[in-house]
Amino acid sequence: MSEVTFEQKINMYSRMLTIRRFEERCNVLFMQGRIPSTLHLYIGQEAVAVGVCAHLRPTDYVLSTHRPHGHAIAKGVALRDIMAELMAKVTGVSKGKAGSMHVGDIRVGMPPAIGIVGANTPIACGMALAQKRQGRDDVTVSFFGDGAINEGAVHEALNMASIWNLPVVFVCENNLYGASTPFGQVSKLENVADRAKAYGIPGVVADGSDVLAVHAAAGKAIARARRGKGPTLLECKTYRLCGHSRSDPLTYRSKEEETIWREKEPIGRLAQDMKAHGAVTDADLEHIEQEVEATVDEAVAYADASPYPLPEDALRHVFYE
Amino acid sequence: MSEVTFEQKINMYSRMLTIRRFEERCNVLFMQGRIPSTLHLYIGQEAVAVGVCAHLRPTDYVLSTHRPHGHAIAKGVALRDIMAELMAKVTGVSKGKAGSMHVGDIRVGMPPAIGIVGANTPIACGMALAQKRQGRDDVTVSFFGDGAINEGAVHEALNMASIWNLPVVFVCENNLYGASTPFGQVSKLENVADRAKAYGIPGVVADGSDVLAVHAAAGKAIARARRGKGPTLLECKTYRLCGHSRSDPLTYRSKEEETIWREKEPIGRLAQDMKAHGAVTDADLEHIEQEVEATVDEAVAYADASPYPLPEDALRHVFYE
Amino acid sequence: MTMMTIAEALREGIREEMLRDPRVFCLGEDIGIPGGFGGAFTVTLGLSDQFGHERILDTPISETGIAGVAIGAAMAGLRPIADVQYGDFLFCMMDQLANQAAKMTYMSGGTVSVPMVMRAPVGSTRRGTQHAQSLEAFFTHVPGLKVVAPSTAYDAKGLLKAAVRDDNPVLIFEHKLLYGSKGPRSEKGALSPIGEVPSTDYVVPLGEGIIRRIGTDVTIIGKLTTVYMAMGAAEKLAQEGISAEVIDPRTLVPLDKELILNSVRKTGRLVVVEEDNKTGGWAGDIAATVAEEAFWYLDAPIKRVSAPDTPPPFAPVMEAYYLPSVDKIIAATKSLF
Amino acid sequence: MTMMTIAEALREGIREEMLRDPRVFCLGEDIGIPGGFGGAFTVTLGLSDQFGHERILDTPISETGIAGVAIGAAMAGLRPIADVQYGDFLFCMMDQLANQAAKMTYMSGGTVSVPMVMRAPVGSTRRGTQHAQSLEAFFTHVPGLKVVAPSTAYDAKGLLKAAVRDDNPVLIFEHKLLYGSKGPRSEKGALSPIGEVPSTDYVVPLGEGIIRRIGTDVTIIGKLTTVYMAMGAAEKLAQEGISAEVIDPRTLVPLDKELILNSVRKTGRLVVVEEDNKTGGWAGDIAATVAEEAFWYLDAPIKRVSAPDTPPPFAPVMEAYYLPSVDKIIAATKSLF
Ligand SMILES: Cc1ncc(C[n+]2csc(CCOP(=O)(O)OP(=O)(O)O)c2C)c(N)n1
Ligand SMILES: Cc1ncc(C[n+]2csc(CCOP(=O)(O)OP(=O)(O)O)c2C)c(N)n1
Ligand SMILES: [Mg+2]
Ligand SMILES: [Mg+2]
Repeated sequence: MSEVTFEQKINMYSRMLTIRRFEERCNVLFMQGRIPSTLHLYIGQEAVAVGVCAHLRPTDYVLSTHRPHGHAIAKGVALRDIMAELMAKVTGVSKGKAGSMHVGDIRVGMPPAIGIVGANTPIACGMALAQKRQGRDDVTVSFFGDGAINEGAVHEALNMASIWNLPVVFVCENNLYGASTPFGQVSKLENVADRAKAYGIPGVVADGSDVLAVHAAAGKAIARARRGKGPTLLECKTYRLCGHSRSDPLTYRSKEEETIWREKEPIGRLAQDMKAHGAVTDADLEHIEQEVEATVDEAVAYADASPYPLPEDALRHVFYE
Repeated sequence: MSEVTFEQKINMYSRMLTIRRFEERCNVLFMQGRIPSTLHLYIGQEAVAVGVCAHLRPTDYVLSTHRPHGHAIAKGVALRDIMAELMAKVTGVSKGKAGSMHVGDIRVGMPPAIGIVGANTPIACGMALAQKRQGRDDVTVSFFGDGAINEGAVHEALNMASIWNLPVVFVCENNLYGASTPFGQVSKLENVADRAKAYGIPGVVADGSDVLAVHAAAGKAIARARRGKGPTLLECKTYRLCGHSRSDPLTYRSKEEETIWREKEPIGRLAQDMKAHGAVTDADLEHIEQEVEATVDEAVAYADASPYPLPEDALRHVFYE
Repeated sequence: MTMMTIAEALREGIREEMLRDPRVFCLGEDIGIPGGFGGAFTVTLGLSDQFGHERILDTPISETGIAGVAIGAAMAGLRPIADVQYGDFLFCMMDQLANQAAKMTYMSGGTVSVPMVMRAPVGSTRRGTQHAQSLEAFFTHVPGLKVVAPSTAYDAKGLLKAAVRDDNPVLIFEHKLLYGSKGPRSEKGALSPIGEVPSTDYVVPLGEGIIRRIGTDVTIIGKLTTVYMAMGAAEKLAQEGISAEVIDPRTLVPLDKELILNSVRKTGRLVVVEEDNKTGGWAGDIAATVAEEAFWYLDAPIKRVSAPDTPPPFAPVMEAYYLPSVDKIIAATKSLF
Repeated sequence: MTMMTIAEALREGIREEMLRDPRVFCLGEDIGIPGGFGGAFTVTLGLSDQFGHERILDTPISETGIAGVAIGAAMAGLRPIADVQYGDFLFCMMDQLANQAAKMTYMSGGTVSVPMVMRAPVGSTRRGTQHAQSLEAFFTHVPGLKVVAPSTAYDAKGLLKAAVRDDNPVLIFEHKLLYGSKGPRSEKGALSPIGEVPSTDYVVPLGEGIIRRIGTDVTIIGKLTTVYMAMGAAEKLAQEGISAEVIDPRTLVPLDKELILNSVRKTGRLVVVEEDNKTGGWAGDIAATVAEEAFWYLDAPIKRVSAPDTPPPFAPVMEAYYLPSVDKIIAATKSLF
């Protein structure tokens, strides 16, 4: 693995910040009732999506979950298309048909995110199988949580990826909880990655709060997959600094735990790193901040100005036209 | 583990022979059209059912598969009740409603066998959970094949048994094939037992053609479960010396492979062992043979003499009465 | 008598059954975590404090496993009440419910019982395709399962208690907009079926429907939220001189068929309303039954007011178009005169 | 033109599509193992010799995985034909089919297509509860899925080819007693729908039903095996002076509704026959549609000849009681006159 360049760091920083600011705005809009439904925010986990997706091309695929905004932004789905979807506008990436839990844009290699826990993993295998058959050296990344690892679908998928040597990287974001349930209560193993042993594939643990660590580990796994060497189960230890969904009071976690993780928070951490290396100044960061805010503002303005779908649009796209 | 007594050996021998002769008879009756439907025979695998079930009480549970005759006989379901069921008679253990794939008798701790591959494993967890809650030191044994290990249901069950320390023993009969598919083609690991590592529970391999080896390994796993120490995944390497179902021409296996396993065949092997130790004579074995034949004859005669259900019996027992 | 929401009524029903019978226990995702949600819609909130974590059992996210454990525990003498966070996830445990739970008694020739309850929230609440479906029709089509769908707090508690005491697998479909869950788990657009619930022990027997409003000109059948829509429509229709009888079957399997047939024999007209997709829906089955068994009493076609054959859309404008409504019921009813 | 069984016709259809389009491939359990079965009912027998194991892909016993892989491969540009050994196992992959395959296009706002085929054998053949169910109704109720049910060799090949070329997920339900599989995989009690099958390229478009027999007094609709029963009944009824029109919809979704409605408008009577359980079955949905849209043309109640609401029983005497038959259709039809 070659060293991460300064430019790459800046890109990753800016991407992580974009996710953070975008979602903070989502939260406000949700509170204001301008985003209907529910919302699963990614705040605190940005390093995982960004560190992984930094390696991906548009012809690579990313499959996501009920918590997809970070993956979508990292994979290159346009902010305005996401925001319009969340606000149920016809300009949304799914024309307002799908909402937050299914964000994705196939034009940049991300099909609609899947809200059924674990269910994206066999689909990821199918996409990877197609990539392999088509002679592409592309890969598919399946993101899922620590809670998902106990779903039967994930087991079947890991095994199929293993026996067929598929170019798929399974990225488990272990944020310590599946909804309110601590991981330690639903698994005897401490590390999700150790489950890889059951399939004879590599299992790797990375510090999911450190985008550089994620970037390095993901880089290896993705390169391995591109070389035809098969799948990896990459576990990123991380933490969501927000509630599980809409107004989760977070009463099942301790404040101490939250504090520890808040200190490890990935965006500040990369800023520290870059500043320590003298690569950036506070002014540089402030500049990025402003750029990011502007793109988020633009996305909200676009979504705001967009019309709602027609009621009878509901009838379209049941079948492919 | 205490030594196996001579009496235990004789019992296991006689039980294995009963399964063998019963099924050979089934095969004839099937060819004659007196058993309708399909038939999955257990010929060659008898040591597994018998070695495991020798440790069980009527209050222990056994859950089985599409290939259940051996497990049923080993658990103590009456031969005549099984035969009558196979011949679709109203005296059958399920009153002719279920047939070969669902043999079981709850009165001896065996619910109807389940024909959906892998599906008995979470049910086994539920039964074991009940045993534990009720303060019984009983156990539940779930039998399934090498093919089943790739089902999502099995994964979910193994994990639940692990985290809740349930008194369940998962016995995987690795007969090298799932229908026509070689195990090596659907798993990267050589041993099913190694999958246990993903759940932090013991995984054990036993020689499934040697009833004494199975007996010893199962004894440990069952005693462990009774002591509240939790589940074990016990893999018994075995081979079916017959087709997968009804008239399988077995053209997907080599004659050489069959010959190797025919030589390891469990019934002759135990006979050899007992004769070598001078414990039995050919005459003793012949005596057992005659006894077994008589019980099989009796079962067939009983089934033959039994009436068919009334057509409208189909309507009963949809709900518990 | 206390005034309760459906979420509270279900909670009380569970509490009473757990106190009455030590074999009863709950299992599901996030149902008993200290400081947690009490299930996706607060139904089990607080119960783990009272009964402990053995009897309010938090599970991994393993729907097949949850159903299988409930089945096995029921077969071995316990009385599980299992829980799925959204009805849509029943598809993940479909084999266990349709092939195992439903058929175990039959496969055993009547010797094994599976006294389990599976609770599942259904209905469209702006969460889109995978968190908004109505699942009832899939399960009424599986012989061996009983299916209930309470629309009031009184019925919710009474049916839950009857379900727990039944020796067969019973699915309870609960509508998200009817729970009346409070605080952070409350739902936008919720109806408020707060009602009087006796604190004494009572059951609503499975298989007994109820006439919610007596009428003479047309029978309108609803379930869950559509009972309320039917009532609303009936009121407005009355102002226009049409007297509608509103029936809430409460239990879908076994169905109180005679109640429905007798009503149609009286009114001669039938509108069946449900939130589910039209093709293959439960409403069609009611229509078919009436077209077969009360045909000679019919004065007009049988109308279904159902969702169109699309996944549940997310955007509120499309969702409103998709869902049945008082106005749609009125229009359908009037078309019969 | 060659005479073929349905198993052969499906095999030819698959072969032709695989030759025509390199994106087409098959996946499933035991479909391509050398010396093996060619799937549970010989449909893919020999194809792995011709196309190799990459394109006739043997899978682990992982139904969720199989469906998921088919979905993903379809989304990424291939054209999978997946296979389940018995339709009953579709419940194991229900989430993938009902929540994922069916909704992907909708969730993507119409930008993603899932051109996959899922083949599933259905019907009662003395194997009892878990290997004998009819699954059609469950899937006709899922918007986003197309559903076909061929009853002849001609249709089997033509519908399969149309399904492969369709850009949506298509389920093909094949009846075990209609395959005409030979040798060790032949079925007791099988019908022999050997028929002429063109060796030229043709498709039977999805959504076109067919009138199998023209009549004036009553419309009888069947699918799969019950088409043959309906034909048998029609012949006998003719001897008694009742002229029955027999319709085979061939595709259940999209349904050729006009063909059915026009027939009923002409005959004024309708009998719908299927092997599935009555409550919640497909037959009820057809009845409901007619009771809604052609009510004024009806001269008699709409009859369903379906299986009772029990799991499929094993014993042949009970199975015969459970299944529809020529005699039952005749009795139901006569009751309308
Ligand atoms: C099959 C299924 N079961 C349950 C749910 C409800 N649910 C949504 S998110 C969630 C927790 C998921 O935990 P994890 O996989 O760790 O992801 P995280 O939310 O932590 O990102 C649950 C239980 C679901 N969406 N799908
Ligand atoms: C869920 C499911 N998928 C497929 C089948 C069809 N089937 C029956 S037995 C069998 C092979 C099972 O192999 P294994 O688990 O090794 O058991 P064995 O037959 O070798 O005893 C298959 C594929 C089934 N019954 N259930
Ligand atoms: Mg998590
Ligand atoms: Mg095997």
